Amino acid sequence: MIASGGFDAVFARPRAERRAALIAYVVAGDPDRATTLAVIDALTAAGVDLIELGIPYGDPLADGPTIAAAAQRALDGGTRMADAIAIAAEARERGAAPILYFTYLNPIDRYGVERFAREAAASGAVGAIVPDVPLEELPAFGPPLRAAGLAIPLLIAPTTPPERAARIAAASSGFVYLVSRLGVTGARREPDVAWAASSIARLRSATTLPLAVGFGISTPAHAAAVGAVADAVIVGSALIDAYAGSRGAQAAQLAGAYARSLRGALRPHG
Amino acid sequence: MIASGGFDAVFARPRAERRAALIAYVVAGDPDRATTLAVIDALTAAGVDLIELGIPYGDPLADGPTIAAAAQRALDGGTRMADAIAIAAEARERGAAPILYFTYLNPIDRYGVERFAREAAASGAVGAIVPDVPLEELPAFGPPLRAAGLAIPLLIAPTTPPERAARIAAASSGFVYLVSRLGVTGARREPDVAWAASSIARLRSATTLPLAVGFGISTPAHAAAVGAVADAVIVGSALIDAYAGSRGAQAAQLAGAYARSLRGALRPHG
Amino acid sequence: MTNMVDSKLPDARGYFGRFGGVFVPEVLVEALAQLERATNEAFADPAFWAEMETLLRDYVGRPSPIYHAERLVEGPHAPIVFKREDTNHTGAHKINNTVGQALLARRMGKRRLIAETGAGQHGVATATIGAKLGMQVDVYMGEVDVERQALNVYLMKLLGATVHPVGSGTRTLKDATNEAFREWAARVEDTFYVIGSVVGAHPYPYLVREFQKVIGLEARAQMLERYGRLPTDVVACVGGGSNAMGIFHAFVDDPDVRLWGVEAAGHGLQAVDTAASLNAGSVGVLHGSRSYVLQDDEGQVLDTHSVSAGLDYPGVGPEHAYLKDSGRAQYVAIDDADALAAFHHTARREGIVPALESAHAIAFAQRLATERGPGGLVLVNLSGRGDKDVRTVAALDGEDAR
Amino acid sequence: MTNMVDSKLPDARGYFGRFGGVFVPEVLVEALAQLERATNEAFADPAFWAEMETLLRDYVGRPSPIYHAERLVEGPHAPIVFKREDTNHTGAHKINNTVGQALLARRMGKRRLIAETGAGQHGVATATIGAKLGMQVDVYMGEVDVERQALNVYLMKLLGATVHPVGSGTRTLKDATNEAFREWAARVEDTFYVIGSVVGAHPYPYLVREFQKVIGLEARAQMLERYGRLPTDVVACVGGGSNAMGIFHAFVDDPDVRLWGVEAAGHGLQAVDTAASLNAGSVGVLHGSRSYVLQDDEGQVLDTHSVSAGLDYPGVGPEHAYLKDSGRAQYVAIDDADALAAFHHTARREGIVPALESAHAIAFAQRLATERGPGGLVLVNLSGRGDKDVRTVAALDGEDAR
Ligand SMILES: Cc1ncc(COP(=O)(O)O)c(C=O)c1O
Ligand SMILES: Cc1ncc(COP(=O)(O)O)c(C=O)c1O
Repeated sequence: MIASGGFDAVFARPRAERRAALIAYVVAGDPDRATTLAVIDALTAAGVDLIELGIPYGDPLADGPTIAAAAQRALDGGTRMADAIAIAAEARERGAAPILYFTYLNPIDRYGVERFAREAAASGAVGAIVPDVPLEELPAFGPPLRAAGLAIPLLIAPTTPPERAARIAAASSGFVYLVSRLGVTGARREPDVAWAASSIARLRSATTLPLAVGFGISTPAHAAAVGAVADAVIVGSALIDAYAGSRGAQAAQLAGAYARSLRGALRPHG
Repeated sequence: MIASGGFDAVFARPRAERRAALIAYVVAGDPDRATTLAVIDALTAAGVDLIELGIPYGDPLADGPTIAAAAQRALDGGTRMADAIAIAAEARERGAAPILYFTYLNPIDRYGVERFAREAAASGAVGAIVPDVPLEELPAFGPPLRAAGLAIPLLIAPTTPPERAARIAAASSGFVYLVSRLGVTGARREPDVAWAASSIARLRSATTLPLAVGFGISTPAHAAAVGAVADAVIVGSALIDAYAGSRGAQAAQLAGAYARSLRGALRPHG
Repeated sequence: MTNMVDSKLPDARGYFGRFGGVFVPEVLVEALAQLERATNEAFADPAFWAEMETLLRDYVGRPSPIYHAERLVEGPHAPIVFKREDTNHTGAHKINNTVGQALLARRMGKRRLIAETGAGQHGVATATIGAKLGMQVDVYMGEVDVERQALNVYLMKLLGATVHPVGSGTRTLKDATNEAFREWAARVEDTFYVIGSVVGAHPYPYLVREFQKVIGLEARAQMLERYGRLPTDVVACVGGGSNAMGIFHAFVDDPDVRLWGVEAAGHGLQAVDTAASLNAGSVGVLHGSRSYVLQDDEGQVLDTHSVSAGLDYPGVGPEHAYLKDSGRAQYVAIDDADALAAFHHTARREGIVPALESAHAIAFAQRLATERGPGGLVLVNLSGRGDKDVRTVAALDGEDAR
Repeated sequence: MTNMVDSKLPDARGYFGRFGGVFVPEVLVEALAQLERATNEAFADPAFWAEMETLLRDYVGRPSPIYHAERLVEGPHAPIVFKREDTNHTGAHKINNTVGQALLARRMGKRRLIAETGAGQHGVATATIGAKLGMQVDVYMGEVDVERQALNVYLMKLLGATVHPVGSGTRTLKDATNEAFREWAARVEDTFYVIGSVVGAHPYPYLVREFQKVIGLEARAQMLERYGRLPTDVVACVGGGSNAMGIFHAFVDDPDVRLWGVEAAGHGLQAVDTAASLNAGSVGVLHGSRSYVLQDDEGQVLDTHSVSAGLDYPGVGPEHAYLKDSGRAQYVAIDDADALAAFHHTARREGIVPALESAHAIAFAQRLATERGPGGLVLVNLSGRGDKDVRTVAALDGEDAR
């Protein structure tokens, strides 16, 4: 088993630097294994604090066109569950930033939740986000992952009533994922920073977990604005767009440059 | 007024020759006025006893494809009611065989029944067949024609019950038209000679009028068989087929030759 | 209060006043007389009506509902109520009649049905009941219509019928009707001619009305039950006139109910291209009876035009001619453009795509409802659904709808 | 006597046994909870059902008849009775559900409806009620389906709806459903997602069943009235499963009535090209609930195939999964060839052109009726009419039916 250091390690450095963490989402195998590994290395070098590694799924209900297309590219390239886990393991071995899986219930279910938990933990990942498992279904789904030492960050949306948000925050592990606006992932629509700020303020009392904000963050300005209030900033579609169409070193270079632009916008908290 | 001699004149010669009369149907203006006149002359020369002159109508319910197409050719050539009557008048002036009109109720109705009766009589015609005016409608339709001296031969079909056939025979004038088989005019299906023979036998007691048989007669053999039992043989579609596609003298020659072949088959009664 | 007429007509000779009658070749006279006898016997036989009612209920899906079309007109207006013949099996009122005639045919021992068809609706309705009763069906259809209504041609084949393209005359409905008459003349013994509207020689205008009058009988009772009163106006499109007679008949003896027949003006009443026999035609004889006909001064029947195939016919049922001359019903005309507008409007505002035929009635009803104001109550016969017309409209709109 | 199940399900968490649930992104959880509350309130409100019943009667044309299909099978056999959902407005059972959901939407103050559609039937049914109630309608449809169902696309436009082609994934129904979920997530406040079958997250499988159960309630009463007894067997095709749940539900507590769901085997159950989720799939989560899914060993949803677009879906409603596992209902599959044969046979022998979906049910019912013998009584849900499929069948037959 590769030591993950767990979530504490993820937030140690940004906390020490009194800035928001940067979490970057890539799809395993998009468009191939080597590119994904090169991109992860580049993101790590660019100062990304946590890699969200998407295990490709053909029917990603929570994702917009960019991530859906990236997943399709990965599937078309033959990426299977075991390949995604192997990519994570290899990246960790090469010294990448901590890795958090992101996928849907069905691939995990079919793979076997216990088997997934075991292999995911063995790959050195810190946890898994499964966006179509809401709070109510967590008791049936979560225990094997938790038993394997994996965190399960849960999502809170603008539509989540405050009382429910508090319960989600309480049930979450690793961090709490605040969805910054309505809809699915995708860079085309802006995050609602004001809403994120007020939610964060409200949630502080409900949890000691870091509060991360994602969906729609695509510019350094977004990162700066969100980073000023949140403990972490999550970028996905915009990053994928940044290197889509290229491979290998070129992709890594594009991804790294883009990540650096966001990372540079994360200033120490006042 | 051109003297028509009426129907007595029509049957005088065949009666004298102890053979069935030959009645030949042509459409006025098919395909043009000159051809019709030439054909009528040729038919007269071939020994036809009565010309049935079709006044073209676009929706001839009692006619099959040959006569319907001939009527359409005449209409397409611009033949109107007055033209048809003028053809009859000119033919009579040139010494043609007696002429009997054949058309439908609607053109006569629209032209004015009284006007038609007057002009038809003036043209020297002996009468008119209007196949869509059955016995029941004759009282409303017939008087003006009769008053002008025109005969109205009525039709009896294989479907006509005997009692009704007797009433039709009684109401008919000029001759009684026995339809030799089911269906509409047309050479493609054979006449039912046996049925015609038995009907004729039955009708002899109901009328003193000549009994003519038509529909489907196309060969000298048909003419001979029907002529052996009937007072007249009517040929239409087969004659039109004989000269269709040609004009003027050529049409006249073809029509004449065809009529002669039938006329030759009408042997004196045993 | 409107002019009164005799709703018990036709008389014994098949006349509605001076209209109707039997103008056919002798070979068909006895067949029509037989049909008349069979019709009278059947109509007097409760078992006949019992079977008819069962088929109308289980097969056709009757009664058809009445429906308040609330969003059709803005501003103060009379409620517009649709009688929903579009919900019938095969999508129009036509099936009421073909079921009735097929039962008559079976009763008369005929195993073969023939029919004329224009757009194909009556052909499909005949093929339908023929399939159900296991009878042979031959449908006559003009070559032009075969070409432009390939879908209905295929539907008839699916239903086991044989479609015979007719190449004579204008190669459309009028000629298909001629051809069906001719075919009937050739095989009267084993063949029953199923006519698709209240046209043709007696007893057809009568018996078709009797099979279609269920529309008005149902609607009258439904209006009384729902609104506690009769409609002030009844509106129906008129091609041959069967859906209109079907809904009018039950109201003919209600003096305060105005009856409106809506013909297809095509490109306009003044234009050559129209199909409005009562508005633009003159008295004549077509297809066996006397009525109004679109004809020239020589009695030659004219080519007609309407965007709606089912109204594209140069004649009209003799009972309508009678109702027109007596003043009991009024006949107006709606042109292609207004009918198309009503088609679109009804789809968008009511979620009902009407047959183009019915759209003529709706177009007129919209105006009438405004004129009548809130005191009125306008009943419209929605004679059929417009699925069959979607391609035509799409083509006119330059849209693709293969 | 068959295995008993709990017809009062789903439970409070949306489960039918181990199937169902709510597996959606958090952004939709509250929308679903709201919908559940609104549904429960509406269902408890007699005024809601009164309006629903009026619309079902006047707009949809209910009750739909039952019909004895006498000529479908030769030799000794059980009578086959069709429940005629094909006579509904828009031609299928789908409208029962869209009317209900649109009323719920209006009650919830939502002015915009969205829907997914495959062949276009549910899209047309949603556009229809949206037009009637004056609501904006956006329909999501895979690019492949937009291309091959141009007629229904145009029909939706006619009805005022906007069709959004979906280019992701297989570009068919599954992806259109994903897209509709995404669109709902983006505009939950003003938008109501009208799901077309008993699939999706709770409360959809429940509320769609409640809107469709009118089919079985009517049919049960009609069978008792007409035959004095319940059917021995009830047969329905299963795509998502709404028409089947609609007719099954009223009979679930009748232990002697066997329930048969008929899936589309496509090219065969062993083939890759099938759409029979219950027969060839495995338990999984798709579109928000746990049920049977056609998926590979990695949980990736498979491409499906059926000649019938409405059955061409890799999932199935969770209540069917529950009925299957409990043994209360049995699920069989009919392949393309047999469905097409039943389509032709029903047209020729009964004069009814069934939807290709319904033809699957008929194909199975024909066999079952012979097996049961004269003592049986087989009720088949004729879920829709086949006009929409005529072009598909013509193309397969190499015929022209533009
Ligand atoms: C839906 C519909 N309405 C009306 C008509 C016109 O016929 P009629 O005037 O006989 O009702 C047709 C004829 O095909 C039709 O299909
Ligand atoms: C006529 C018809 N039957 C059945 C179906 C299948 O859906 P369900 O299984 O939800 O009834 C459809 C779907 O479009 C349909 O149009």
